[in-house]
Amino acid sequence: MTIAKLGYTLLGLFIVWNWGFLMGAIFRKIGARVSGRIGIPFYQPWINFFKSVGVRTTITHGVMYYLGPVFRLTGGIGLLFFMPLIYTGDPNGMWTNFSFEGDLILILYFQLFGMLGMAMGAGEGGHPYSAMGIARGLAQHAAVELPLTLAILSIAIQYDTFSMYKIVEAQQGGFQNWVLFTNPFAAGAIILAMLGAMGHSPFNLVKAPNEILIGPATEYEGTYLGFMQSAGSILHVMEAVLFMNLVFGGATSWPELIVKTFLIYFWSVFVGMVFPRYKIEQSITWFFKVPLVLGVLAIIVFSF
Amino acid sequence: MINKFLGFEPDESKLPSKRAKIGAEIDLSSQKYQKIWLGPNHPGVTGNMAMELWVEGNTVVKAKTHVGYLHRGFEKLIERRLYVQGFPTSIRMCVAEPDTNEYLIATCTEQLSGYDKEVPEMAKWLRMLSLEMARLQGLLRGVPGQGGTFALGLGVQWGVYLRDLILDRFEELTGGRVYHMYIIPGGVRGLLPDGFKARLEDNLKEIDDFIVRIKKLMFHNAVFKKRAIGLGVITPEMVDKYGIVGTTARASGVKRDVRKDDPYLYYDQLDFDPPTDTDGDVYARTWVRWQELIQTVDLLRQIMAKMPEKGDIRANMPNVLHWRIPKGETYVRLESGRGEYGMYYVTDGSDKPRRVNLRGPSYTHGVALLEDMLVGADVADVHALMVSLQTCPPEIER
Amino acid sequence: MNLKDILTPFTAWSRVVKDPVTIKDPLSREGAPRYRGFHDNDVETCIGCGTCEAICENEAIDLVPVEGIETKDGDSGLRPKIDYGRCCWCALCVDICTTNSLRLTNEFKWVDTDPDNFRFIPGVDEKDWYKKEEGWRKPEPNYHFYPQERVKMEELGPEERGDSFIEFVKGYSKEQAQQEADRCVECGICIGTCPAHMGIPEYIKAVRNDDMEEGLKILYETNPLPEICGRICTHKCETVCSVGVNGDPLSIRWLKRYIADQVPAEQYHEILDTKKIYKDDKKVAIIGAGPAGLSAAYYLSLLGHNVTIFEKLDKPGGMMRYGIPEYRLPYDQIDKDVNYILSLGVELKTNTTVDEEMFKKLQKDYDAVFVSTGLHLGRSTRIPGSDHEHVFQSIDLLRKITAGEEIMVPEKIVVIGGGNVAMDITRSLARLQRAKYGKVQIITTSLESEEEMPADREEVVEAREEGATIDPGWGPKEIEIVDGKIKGLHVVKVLSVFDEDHRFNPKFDENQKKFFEGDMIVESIGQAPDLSYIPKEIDEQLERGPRGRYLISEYNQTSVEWLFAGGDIVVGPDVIHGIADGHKAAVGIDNYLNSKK
Amino acid sequence: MNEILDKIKQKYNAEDVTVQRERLAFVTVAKDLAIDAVTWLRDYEGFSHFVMMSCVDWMEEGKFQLLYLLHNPDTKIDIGVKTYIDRENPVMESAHHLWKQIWTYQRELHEAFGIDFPGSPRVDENFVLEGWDDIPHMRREFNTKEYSEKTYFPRPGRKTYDPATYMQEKLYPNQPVTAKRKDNDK
Amino acid sequence: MSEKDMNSKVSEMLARSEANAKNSGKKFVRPEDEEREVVAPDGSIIKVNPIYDYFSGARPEEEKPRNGIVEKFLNWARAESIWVLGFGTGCGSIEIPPLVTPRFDMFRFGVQMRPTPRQSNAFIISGYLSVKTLKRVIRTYEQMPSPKYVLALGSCTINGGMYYDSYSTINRLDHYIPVDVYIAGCMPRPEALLAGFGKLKELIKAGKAEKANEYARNFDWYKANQKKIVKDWNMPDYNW
Repeated sequence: MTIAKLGYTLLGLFIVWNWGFLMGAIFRKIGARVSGRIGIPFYQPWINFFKSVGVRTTITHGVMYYLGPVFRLTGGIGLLFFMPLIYTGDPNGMWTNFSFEGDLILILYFQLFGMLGMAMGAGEGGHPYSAMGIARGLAQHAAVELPLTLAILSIAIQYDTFSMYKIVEAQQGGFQNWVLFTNPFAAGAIILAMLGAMGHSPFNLVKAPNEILIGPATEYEGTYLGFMQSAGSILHVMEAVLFMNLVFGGATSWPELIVKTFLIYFWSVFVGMVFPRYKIEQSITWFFKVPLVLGVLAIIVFSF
Repeated sequence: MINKFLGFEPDESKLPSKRAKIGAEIDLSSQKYQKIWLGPNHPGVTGNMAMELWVEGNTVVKAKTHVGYLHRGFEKLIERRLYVQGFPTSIRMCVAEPDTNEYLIATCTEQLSGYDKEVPEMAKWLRMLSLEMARLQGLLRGVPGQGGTFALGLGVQWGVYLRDLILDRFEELTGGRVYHMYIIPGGVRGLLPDGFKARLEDNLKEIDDFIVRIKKLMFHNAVFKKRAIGLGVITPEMVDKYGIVGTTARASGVKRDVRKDDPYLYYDQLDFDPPTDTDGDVYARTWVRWQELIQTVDLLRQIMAKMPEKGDIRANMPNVLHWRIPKGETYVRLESGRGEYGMYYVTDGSDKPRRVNLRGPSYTHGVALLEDMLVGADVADVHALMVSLQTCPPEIER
Repeated sequence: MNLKDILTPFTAWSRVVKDPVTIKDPLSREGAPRYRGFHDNDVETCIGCGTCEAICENEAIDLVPVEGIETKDGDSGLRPKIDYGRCCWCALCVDICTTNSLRLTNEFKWVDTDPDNFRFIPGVDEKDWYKKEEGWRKPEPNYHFYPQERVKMEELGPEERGDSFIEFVKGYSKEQAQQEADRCVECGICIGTCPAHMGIPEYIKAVRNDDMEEGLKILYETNPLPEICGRICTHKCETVCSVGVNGDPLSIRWLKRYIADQVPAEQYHEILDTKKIYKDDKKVAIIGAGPAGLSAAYYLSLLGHNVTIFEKLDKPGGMMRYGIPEYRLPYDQIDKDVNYILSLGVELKTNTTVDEEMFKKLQKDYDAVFVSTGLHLGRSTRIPGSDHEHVFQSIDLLRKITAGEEIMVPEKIVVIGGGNVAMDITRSLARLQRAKYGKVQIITTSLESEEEMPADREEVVEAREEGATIDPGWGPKEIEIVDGKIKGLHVVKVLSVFDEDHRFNPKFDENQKKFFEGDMIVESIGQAPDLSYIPKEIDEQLERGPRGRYLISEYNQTSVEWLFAGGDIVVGPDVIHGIADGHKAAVGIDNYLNSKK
Repeated sequence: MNEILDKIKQKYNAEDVTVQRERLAFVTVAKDLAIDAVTWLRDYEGFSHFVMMSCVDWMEEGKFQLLYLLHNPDTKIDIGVKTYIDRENPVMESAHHLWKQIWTYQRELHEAFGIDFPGSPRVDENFVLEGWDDIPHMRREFNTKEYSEKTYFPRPGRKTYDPATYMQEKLYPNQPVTAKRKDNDK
Repeated sequence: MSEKDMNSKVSEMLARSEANAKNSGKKFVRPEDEEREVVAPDGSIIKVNPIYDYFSGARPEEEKPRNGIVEKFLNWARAESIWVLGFGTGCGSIEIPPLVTPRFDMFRFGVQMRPTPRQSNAFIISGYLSVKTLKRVIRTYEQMPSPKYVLALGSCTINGGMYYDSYSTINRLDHYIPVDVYIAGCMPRPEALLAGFGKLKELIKAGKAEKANEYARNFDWYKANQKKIVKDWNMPDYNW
């Protein structure tokens, strides 16, 4: 059973990886279309990945530098391993992966894990821009984490569980049962925090390509970069899955997952396309203003 | 000191210590500050220049600009070229708006040789047309470019597309896409092609549409406002102190426009009023440029309506191969998209100029003003400040 | 932060439903019709003048020889080769191109891995963009990099000049000369065509710089008779002038005259630095004080040899004095040039006819002899009646006019001939007629049609202005003589003068006839040399060429090593050829004398 | 225009006054009076806009000509205050206290012509060049083409022919060439 | 501490350690950093001091392509995914914005801009290079991972272009870094640039774009050429 489950999880990982690439390409195409361009071919991310893997030179800044992308990938994979992808009605069924009671806390941790990995690698890289980028990244992540955690706690209080599976289960039976409608404050906080977590404008100052040269990843090239791209695509999908599970009722089938993650991700692109980015302190202030208030409200509403 | 004998007391309050240092003294060994370099290999820096920044966290405490990465020694090169040969060379001095250089070097030679009266009327109108088109293409890059500095890339995408359309018109009119080499001493190098006006009008209509869209995208954008308002304020007092010109000065409420102050060509026949603002911050500067975009489109329409259909394009000039200009010196200026753009031209009676010196707005904006303005700014704003001053490095170092 | 500011930017998303504006196939997109792309050159029209090279501020253009293109008069045989490692596509080379052969096509894509490939000869090296019609060409209208029209030379009007023999061309003023000199593009195509290979661009440059001393020095390097040449040279240079391909050619002749006119005769020695010339003991005899003789004398004396000129007539100058009327070439100007040459220590013996005996004596007494006796015998048409006493040779009449002898000037005159000499005699006689009768009745006819007439265009125009009738295209048939008096000339229409092989072979249409009334006929159809003074035994040793002329080496040495020949007797009737011959002969004689030591 | 020129003439012994255009004039002032004249123009005559500072190398006369070009935004008049300094020992009083951008000009002129402005900030720092070891590059005696050929070795293999000499050689192979030769390898 | 003080301190330190090394009789440099003489391809002998001459610390090494179909597949991937470094070195950089914007849109051909040299594999030298920029260009080029490609735009890179007589700009780029593709023009139009990318793709797919290895192989020759003109070899105090 466990072996079969592992198999399904790995298959899920493979699907998510590919879907992440495809989704990235589609969003770049949509963005291009808003600009009036044709945009990249939809298979471009795969080519980019193979090309990156095929780079001959490897530079190193020490062991931690290697581990940066690995940690980031671990963050993504960890999210996938302990989060149900598709609700099947069976808590131990396929596609529920290794979800268990209390996995919500682990997931919150894994969500941060990728950023910590980046921090490690970037710090080891020694480039001032990576240091600057990661400092901003961690600061923003902290600011995002607070309203997000509050909102998740509110949901946990609402359903009285720390199991992702149960939260999804509770939302089944029609969209009126989604947290979006049953707990609008938490949903609001999560939807806004999502903007920060997804790393699009106005909250993409971690990378800021024309300011601090892609930030933490400045020094990464070749295979590391390929790994990072993979990790990024997995993380993006998994974050979308996380928010889908938390707020939008989870998915009961792969098509539903694909549609929902797409739409969730689209939200950050939709905003990011037309807004410039905040400076780091503006960004933090913003998260401490709107989403935090919503998160606190969500807690208050369900605590009392 | 002589002034004292003459009975004039210089205003001492305006005289800081003569041994004043520029910028703060930063002791890097205190470990309080980090030093970072922006550029020259940096996609955000305008052109190819470097900023050496001492930062405390994200705040710049001292800044130094480093130029010279694009130095080609134009002024030296033009000294060993004939007058007519100088003009293709001069264009490259500033890539963003090359026609201004053409106009300056042509007018300087004409004024010194006395041919400025003989430039045909048609040529003058065509010169105006190409200058205004150059301003338009510069603004189409510049106005959304300010949004681009804050990572609002969408406007840049639209703007550069429309700029390309104007470049197509340039290509039709002048035969060149970026380097037009159109305004030659004595006149211009071609009449309007057939159907040019109609095609330009089509483009202008598209630009009209763009002007509205860019307003919605940038000037009614909460985040853009948050970033730009109050950033890099230039007070009216600073304008004279730093030699600030053009839209940058106008955004601070100081109305400086060479087209009005010292009208050249037929600008006195056109109906326009340079836009101004009072805030002097990045938002105001961008806003003034956006208004100027509207105005430029209007000016182009006026020019097209007023210009004659046919006419001579070049005055009867001596053989360019051994054209000599008597000894003299002059300073010619014009209003480029970035402000007063001038050229000091000295001849010594030979067939080559003695000295050519360009006065570009970037020279004053991009070094002294920028360095002072960056102190206390956020690292994230460095790029935005640079673009808001319309720094063009090749014009600083030439 | 108000709600409007948050919501308005989202309107940008409306673009997502519109089609992209991207160019679908950018690689096959054409440049604009005026686009300055890659070069093309029409090698047939190009003359290789090199103005493109001169104006290129990047030194991107080289002139290189091209296989299959011959160097000939008016075409250097060189073609521009462009280095695309230098070019900046300013198209100044196109704008200044004298022949309008260079252009830019609107092709602009050239990608290569080898940087050395970016050099090519437009129009010669195979490139696929030549077929493109569009691209940058010289702009229209009134767009010239050098003035197209020559500066008008001030002349006396026909009324004023028709009365007398005073010089009617006034010469340039300083401003005019500089303005005209300014038009020169300094290509140097003219140098090869000028028989004397004068440094034309350089002396024009001297005019531009107002440096007459320098100009005079350059003139005397190759031509010791600038005053004369500046007036009556046949200016072959102007026919090949690259400025003249589109527009008027430069008036090179008048500029030469301008330089010579500006310098007073007294300053020549100082400027040309000929005050002290070391003389050796070599002696050279020159027979004939025409342009060739004088020129040889000048250069020989500069080389330090002792020169003696023998002249049959009483004044030096030869055909220049006795063949060319004074209104074209005033005698004082001849004297100015000749006197300067004589002042270098050249001995001149006028009124000395060299005959066979004397010639032998010369051979004995002198180290070398230069023969330049010119063409002083007129050719006759040999038509019936041409042996009448009132049928004259123009050359004899001109000599007489110069010598001040009385000649017959009847009321009606017919001149046969279409060359410059015919024009000279026509105009001289017209002046005399006007002086005598107050009106001009002179008809000049020639075999050649108006277009083919060898005379200079302006000569014909001016002759007409002065009242002469020029009626070309008629072949003389017979001179009608009634009662021993000439009544006139019968002519028939000429269909063609030359056959397909460009040989002289006139064809007539006997049905079209005309009759020119006249009391006197002047024949001016060519001249012949009189070489009777050369002894038989020497004459036999001399090799002759196809038309009976002596064969000479490139330094004018005949097959008899001490004998040099030059001027009209070996090359066509032309002052500048004579001068060039004299110069070459001087070099040849010098070489010969040095080798003899 | 004339009024202000008269004043300058009176106060600062200005010579060589040329009115180039209606509203542009150049005056020459002695070296030690130049900065004072500029200060006076700025503080009392309203020439508050500093247009540019420039230097011309009159090598033949052994002088550098410095130019301070001022603009009066009210009357729209430009006045160029010129002064000549010795080429052998080029030192000029610094004017960086008058306008903020002047130190940049002085830094450039220091590098380009070797003129010293004692007291001007950062005047010894490189402006556009790095590791320059030749004479100041804008001086007239510096031959940039020679330097470029010597230093950056252009791509070899180019040869050009002068039409005049080439024609003579081709058409008259055995005669001396009279045209001046311009042939050179590039 | 000012820059001058820093530099003098550094040189002081170097001098001290050198003296120490002399005293102890031991070399203080690693063997690969020792000064040595090498023979350039054209036969000339070049002195090399790795400590001062190499930006990358060690000399670049030739990295052999893999065998057979793997390399072919990778070459295809490299050709279809060209990442261009966003370093506007000359006036050609004015034609880059049209390429990344709607009109010409090079993204559809798999070409995109990257901000950092570590992540780019194509370097557009957009025209003239002043010596000051050349120094940075060499450093940036050496930072880029192999395989890397160089596109040279315009006349200036071929034979000096307009600035053939300038004291500040180099005349031929191939003396300093190897160039894969030259594009004629001044400036080359965006279309010409796209044609250049097309040519580069062909070369990569054919396995002919191995100039990075050529640079490594002829490293000393390139270094010698660079050393001839870059006189002030020390970088400013970049601390990375």
